[in-house]
Amino acid sequence: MEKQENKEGIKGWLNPGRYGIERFAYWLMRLTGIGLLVYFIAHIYETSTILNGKAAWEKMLDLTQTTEGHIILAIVIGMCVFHTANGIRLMLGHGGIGVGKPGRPDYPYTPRSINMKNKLCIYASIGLAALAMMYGLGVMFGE
Amino acid sequence: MVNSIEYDLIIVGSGLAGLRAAIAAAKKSSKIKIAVISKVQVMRSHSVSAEGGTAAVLFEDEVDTIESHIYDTIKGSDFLADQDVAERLCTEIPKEILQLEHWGMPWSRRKDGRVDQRNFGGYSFPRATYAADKVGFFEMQTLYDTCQKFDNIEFLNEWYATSIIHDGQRFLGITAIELSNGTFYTIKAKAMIISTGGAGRIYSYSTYALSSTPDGLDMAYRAGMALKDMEFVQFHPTGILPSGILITEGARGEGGYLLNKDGERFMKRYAAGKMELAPRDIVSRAMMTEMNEGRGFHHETGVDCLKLDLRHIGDEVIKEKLGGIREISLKFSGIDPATEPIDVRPVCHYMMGGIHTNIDGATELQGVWAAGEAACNSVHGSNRLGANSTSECIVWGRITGELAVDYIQRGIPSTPFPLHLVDAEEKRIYDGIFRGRGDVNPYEIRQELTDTMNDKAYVYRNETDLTAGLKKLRELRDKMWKHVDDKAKEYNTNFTNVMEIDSMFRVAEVVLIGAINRRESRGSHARTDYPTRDDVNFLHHTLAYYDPKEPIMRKHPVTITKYKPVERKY
Amino acid sequence: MRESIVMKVHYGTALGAVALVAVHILFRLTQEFSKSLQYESVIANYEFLPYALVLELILVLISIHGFNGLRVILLELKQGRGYEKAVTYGCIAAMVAVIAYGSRTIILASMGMS
Amino acid sequence: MSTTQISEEESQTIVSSPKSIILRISRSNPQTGTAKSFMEFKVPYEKWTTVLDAILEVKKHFDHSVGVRYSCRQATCGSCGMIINGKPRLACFTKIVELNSDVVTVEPMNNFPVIRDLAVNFDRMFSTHKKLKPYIVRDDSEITSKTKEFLQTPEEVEKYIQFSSCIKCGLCNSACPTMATDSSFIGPQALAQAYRYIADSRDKGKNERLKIIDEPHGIWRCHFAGSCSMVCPKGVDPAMGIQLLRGYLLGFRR
Ligand SMILES: Cc1cc2nc3c(=O)[nH]c(=O)nc-3n(C[C@H](O)[C@H](O)[C@H](O)COP(=O)(O)OP(=O)(O)OC[C@H]3O[C@@H](n4cnc5c(N)ncnc54)[C@H](O)[C@@H]3O)c2cc1C
Ligand code: HEM
Ligand code: SF4
Ligand code: F3S
Ligand code: FES
Repeated sequence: MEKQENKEGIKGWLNPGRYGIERFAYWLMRLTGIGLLVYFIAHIYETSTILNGKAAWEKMLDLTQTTEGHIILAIVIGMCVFHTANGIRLMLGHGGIGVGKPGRPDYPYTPRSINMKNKLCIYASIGLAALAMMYGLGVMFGE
Repeated sequence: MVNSIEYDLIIVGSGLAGLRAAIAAAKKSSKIKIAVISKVQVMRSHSVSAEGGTAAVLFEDEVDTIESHIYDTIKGSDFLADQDVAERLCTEIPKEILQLEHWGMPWSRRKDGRVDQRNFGGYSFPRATYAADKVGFFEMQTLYDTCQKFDNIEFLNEWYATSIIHDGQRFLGITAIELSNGTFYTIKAKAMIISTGGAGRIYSYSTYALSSTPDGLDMAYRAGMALKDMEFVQFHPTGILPSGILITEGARGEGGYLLNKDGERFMKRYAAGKMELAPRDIVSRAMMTEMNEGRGFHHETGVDCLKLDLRHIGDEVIKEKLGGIREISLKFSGIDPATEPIDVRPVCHYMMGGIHTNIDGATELQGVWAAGEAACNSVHGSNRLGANSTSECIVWGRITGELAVDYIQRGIPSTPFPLHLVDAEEKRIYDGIFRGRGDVNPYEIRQELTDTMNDKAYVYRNETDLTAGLKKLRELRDKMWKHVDDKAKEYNTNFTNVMEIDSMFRVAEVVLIGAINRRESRGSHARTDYPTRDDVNFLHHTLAYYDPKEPIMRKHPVTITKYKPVERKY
Repeated sequence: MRESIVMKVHYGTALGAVALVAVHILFRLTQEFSKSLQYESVIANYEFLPYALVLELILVLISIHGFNGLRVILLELKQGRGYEKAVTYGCIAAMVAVIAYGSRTIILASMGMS
Repeated sequence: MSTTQISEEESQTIVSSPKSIILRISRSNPQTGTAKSFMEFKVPYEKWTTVLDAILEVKKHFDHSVGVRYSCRQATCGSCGMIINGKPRLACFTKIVELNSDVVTVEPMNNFPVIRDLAVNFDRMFSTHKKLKPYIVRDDSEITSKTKEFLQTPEEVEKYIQFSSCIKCGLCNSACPTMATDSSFIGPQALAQAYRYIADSRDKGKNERLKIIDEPHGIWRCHFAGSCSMVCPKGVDPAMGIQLLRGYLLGFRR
């Protein structure tokens, strides 16, 4: 079926070189969403060990409070910040805010929905995520 | 065994005329099964390229009158129009403009919210109803989208009709090929409307879509219907180089100038009253004269051209009202019309001639109507005014759609289907063309044929050129080009291309013979050897009937009601 | 259910989560990082009822949001009646399971059951 | 051999070109099971030569059997969408010189079933378009003898005119990431048309259309990736239309 329809398939989700930063944001949004979901489930499992007493909890801490653990946590912080910030941009966009006003297009056509405001928000989301990650790393390794 | 399907009404051609007919028929009866057949996908028909406007009298409450529209049309036609037909066009079209408006047409508006109109060549008032400069495109969209309301309209996208089947009196069906898989079909039906559009691709420098070949005309011609007035080919003054894409007359309607090498608005010498807004035949001749006398520019592609200057109109107006040609000019010539004049040259644009019909669009074969550019109901005579063609398509689309339904509803006695004709057609196209043999490249033959037409039957014509052209055409026709190298069934455009070329030969021949026979200059047909109009000998239409040897030419009277032919001056 | 209602819930839960996750993280930041992870302080947190309530809310909101997001991705990935049904119900089931499992921790911990 | 088709009244002038590119054309015929492969042709070009011109040059002189759809050659009919050097574009509206490359690769559009070579099947897009009621919905849309036009100011036209420029070329559907995997998604082309009619002051079909697009493979499967708008050759900006349309469903707009 897929073959017959000449669908691009999952690799068609990315293509930032072809379509620019908006497409990258789209893909990051997916990736961070899934990443967060995985972390979230893991986190619930992690915290559930508290019910098994201090020993179990500390065993879990030993497992997670490692360098790898901290790096993963930092990535999660980054993902969370990007997903949140970009999510807010998307929610506004989906409501029709910041996508431009309809009007006669003049050649050469530059779509109004692909605008600086949105691009800046995406860059800002990525920037914030990076900052948050650094801050997180600082907190976690800073002791 | 040949595959067979059945409808009540088939409409071949899905331009403005075909789609308007489909809606008229579907609206009249929801019980009638309608098929719209098109060799391109329905909404891609050539009509989308129409740019400038649709003529109609909308402001009778302000200045305009229908009477004036009628007279302008007849005068524009150099008095070869059938006057009752022109009257029908002008009285019917205002309603159609409103109907399109009600169906969602994005007409450009005046500040007060009413539909706006612009100036166009040959009219006494601004009468071209417009939607920026994409009139045909928006009309096609409106009609295509409105068709979606009706469940009894079926689109056969990319089906190539090859012949009309009849029993000598009455229409019975057609044969067609479904391009996506190459299946050959007979389509039986009670009535048919031919709206296959113009055939301007018999010229190589042409504003037409690449699909505007004469297959529809040829189909009717082979089936015994007459082609009328084919010698009248309109050359639009402003095609851009090198592609021949049109710069709409609306550009001059909005105030554009034509300039020669000396920066002079030369039209003052040819039509001082109307200047650039004289009818197209006059402007095109003026341009050819300017270039022939050495006052043209030399374009880098090697041909001469003149300049269309829009700079004084201003960037904002150009963007607002001429956005399409701005896009074309920027893209294809790298010229922004707001800062630089555009290179233009007269270009094949419209065929006044077509399948002979009466005022109702009925052809000589019972059950077949023709509408739009493929038809010749003689509304345009020897020269069409700009913006009157889309009007014609819409008006006769509706008329023929309704009449065809009436005809079907009256009931038609059933007759045995002449299967031998289907066999003969299958032989013609599969044995004669698909499995044909030869070593001459058909595409090169096509190029030579269209170049010959450009060379020998352009704006100015004369006996020597025309006969030389005819001779060349026959030589080309007899070469071994009728073969199809692509043997696949699926989407075989090589096959359809060769069939198109086959039809071009027959129709181009009629154009040339008609032009040779008409020893006068009238409207678009300008003979340097007979430079004046001759109402004594040539105030008649030309009919051409098919014969395997050579077309049989006849005369047909012009209907004159109120307006006696007078000298045509602007 | 109309897709618009599902998606409004998706956006709503996202907005709710923004607020609550902020609280959650700020709460953690009131203490030093490593200290905040110590068994006693975690238990103390759970036993502070308003905070436990916040945790429960976060759990519910993010589960709904996250699993609906997963459903969206899976729906776009492949189509077909059976598959789409399986995705929808699968996501609901997984969501319920995660909420139940998480709630167990919160309820038991906040009641001092450990 | 010349690429140009210019001819004039007096004589045909052939402009020969020293420049040429390698045109790589994707060939396939799924109905006979012929898998995709590329054929290469050396094609001369001028500064005005479009990719469509180059393909037709091949069809004319090197290989008649190239399957390609075209008609208007002026970017108004929507026939010639294809992937050119990796991006969905109109062949007749892409000049060779713009591509800045000695190799030009043309492939059929993604996310449409291939009929043959460069020609793809549009059936699904057309039927989706139909499903969204792309016409003025109101009781008095048929005229009577007393009808006057529905008044509409230039400002009101401005609200929908850009969406009305859609030539149904399908490039947007080919670019959209959702379309890359979701074969039931309505797609940007049809969604933009739903908005075009809703934004028209003459139309009264808003609620009907909103209902149709509000389904699991409807408007919600757009994630504002914006690729549709980037490839649209007519400035339609479907991404904007879709977000504005969604605004109605989310209660941001009335
Ligand atoms: C560039 C340009 C600009 C123009 N601008 C204006 C203007 O501003 N105002 C104006 O009034 N007029 C204008 N005209 C003229 C006008 O556009 C045309 O006369 C009109 O559109 C013709 O429409 P139609 O319905 O007759 O046929 P077309 O739109 O030409 O359609 C022909 C149909 O027939 C089908 N067909 C042909 N052969 C076959 C076959 N063998 N089997 C199946 N189907 C077949 C084709 O697929 C197509 O669907 C312009 C013309 C050109 C070339
Ligand atoms: C806290 C603030 C959050 C905000 C503002 C937010 C916002 C959003 C928005 C607006 C979308 C829709 C994107 C689209 O349709 O294009 C989305 C999708 C998604 N979210 Fe969140 N989210 C947040 C947190 C989370 C968390 C914590 C998770 C993980 C459990 C998560 C998982 C997902 C998933 C899996 C998707 C689907 C991805 C997609 O469709 O592209 N989100 N989010
Ligand atoms: S919206 Fe643009 S890209 Fe999409 S079909 Fe219409 S014209 Fe083509
Ligand atoms: S590319 Fe697709 S995701 Fe939306 S904005 Fe355009 S439809
Ligand atoms: S050929 Fe018509 S859009 Fe390219």
